[in-house]
Amino acid sequence: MIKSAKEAAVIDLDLPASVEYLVIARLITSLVCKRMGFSEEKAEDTTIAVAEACINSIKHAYRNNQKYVKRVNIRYLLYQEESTQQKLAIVVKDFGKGFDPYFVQLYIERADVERPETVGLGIFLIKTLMDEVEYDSSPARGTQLRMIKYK
Amino acid sequence: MIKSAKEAAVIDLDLPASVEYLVIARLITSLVCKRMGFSEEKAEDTTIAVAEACINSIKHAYRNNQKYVKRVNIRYLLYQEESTQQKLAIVVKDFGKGFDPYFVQLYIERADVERPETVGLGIFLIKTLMDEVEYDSSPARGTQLRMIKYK
Amino acid sequence: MDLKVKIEELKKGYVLIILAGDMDAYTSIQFRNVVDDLIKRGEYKLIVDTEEITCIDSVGLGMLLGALKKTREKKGGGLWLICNGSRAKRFLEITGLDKNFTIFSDRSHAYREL
Amino acid sequence: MDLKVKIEELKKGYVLIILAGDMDAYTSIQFRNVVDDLIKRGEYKLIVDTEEITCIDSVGLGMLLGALKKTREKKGGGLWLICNGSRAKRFLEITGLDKNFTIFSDRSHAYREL
Ligand SMILES: Nc1ncnc2c1ncn2[C@@H]1O[C@H](COP(=O)(O)OP(=O)(O)O)[C@@H](O)[C@H]1O
Ligand SMILES: Nc1ncnc2c1ncn2[C@@H]1O[C@H](COP(=O)(O)OP(=O)(O)O)[C@@H](O)[C@H]1O
Repeated sequence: MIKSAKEAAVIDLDLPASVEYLVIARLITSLVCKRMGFSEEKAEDTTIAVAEACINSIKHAYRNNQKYVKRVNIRYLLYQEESTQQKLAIVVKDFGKGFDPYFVQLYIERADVERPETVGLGIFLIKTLMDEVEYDSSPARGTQLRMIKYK
Repeated sequence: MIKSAKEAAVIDLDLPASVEYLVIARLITSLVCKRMGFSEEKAEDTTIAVAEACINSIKHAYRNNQKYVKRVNIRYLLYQEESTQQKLAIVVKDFGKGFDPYFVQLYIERADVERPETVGLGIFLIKTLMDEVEYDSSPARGTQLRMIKYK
Repeated sequence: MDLKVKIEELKKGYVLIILAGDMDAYTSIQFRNVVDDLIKRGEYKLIVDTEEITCIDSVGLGMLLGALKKTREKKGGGLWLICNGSRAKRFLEITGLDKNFTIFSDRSHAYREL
Repeated sequence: MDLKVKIEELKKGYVLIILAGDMDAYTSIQFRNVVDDLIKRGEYKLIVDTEEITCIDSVGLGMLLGALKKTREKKGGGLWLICNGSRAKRFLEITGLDKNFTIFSDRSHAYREL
């Protein structure tokens, strides 16, 4: 349970890491975007990005390993103060095997849409659709993806 | 984050205790009910009950007190094994002032729909619409409401 | 997730309030404000069309009850509901509060009877 | 939250697959199964109407690409998309993958051109 962040309203969602529950992540995201007063396009972009982040946690984080608690955790931070640039920060977290942030950079730069069968579509989409994207990943702690969309 | 319950899929939602976010609680509840394969009527009943539980936490739990962290926590436990009676258990929790469970019993029995201005509509609805309802409340820990709806 | 409140005249002297969307603890205050305004302006024969309400809770219902009470305090005042297959109807039945209201199945029904 | 897959014949030799609802990591396997079945039965000229897709993700898109590949491996085979204002269209554009497909704006357009 969260310790309120003074400037932001916080919503936490914690789901089984299974494609069955993607629809819930999408729906909450689009509701939160509506609450933020986002345009339809920004809401759709944000929803796609969150879905892709969850898909990655489901597909990659817990692959070939029974010992993990297979969960995906999504935190929404709604910064709605009128005086500042309003924004929605979203943190998608898993507790899986993690991956090397060095490669994240590669995936982002490559964005190999010419050969979509190869890796890179998920992170490319996230990077393209969100205003700020930051990966923090390590084998010990899993992956934490922090993204921001400005209103 | 949760410790998976072997027999049930667990979904956790943690919201600010504010009417603004009721719509999120309702939407997730109705999605979860769909996932359970509930009939429309059962889904609607369950959604109303969760909303009323949240309303009580918002209206009563944190009244007149600044020191509480004003959150409402909803846990869904989806028991979907084919071999047993399928059911959805929902725990709505707040960290507010609590109230005497003795009175809960009164509210439930009275269900005073003739004088709706008096207390009793929320708990009456929850009790009427859900198959099992159990309150656990104390000033020290707030209120925890556990409800079950069978498929 | 929003409540839309529209006002029309159904019949001389009667104001029709059309509610659409969520009538919940967050939104229903809008309805109360509209009712308070109408009463201030001397309109207290109110017909509320609930057919387009997609969701209602105890607070929304409380607002309807409050409006009923306020209009009845006025001479000749009252509040009538139009509800047929709506969520509001079911909610009223579950709570047993349907007995407190005069309910019409549609607008023409209300028009004829009032 | 569901994907509906309907099959019709648009034109002799061409199978029209109409997708409606969510084409995501959970549901899109259904589409793949339908395509695999069709190919097994010797149908590999497929037109996919994406207009009623309400949501698509990288996995759903991957299924479309996979189907494209499988049909093209057959002599005379192929996969054509109908998408105009749909979510799928936008998704294809963002990813730049629209270039991989022949896209028609509606069914009669596809009928005329094929
Ligand atoms: N949450 C995660 N946990 C572990 N590995 C990840 C995670 N997210 C991404 N990755 C790694 O980054 C690579 C690129 O991801 P992405 O761009 O989404 O493409 P794809 O999923 O198609 O491989 C993945 O193949 C995977 O190795
Ligand atoms: N979560 C809660 N925290 C503290 N008190 C509560 C809570 N839920 C219910 N109560 C108490 O129980 C009473 C009955 O609740 P309810 O039946 O919902 O009717 P109402 O909300 O209209 O009073 C409330 O007035 C309140 O005193």
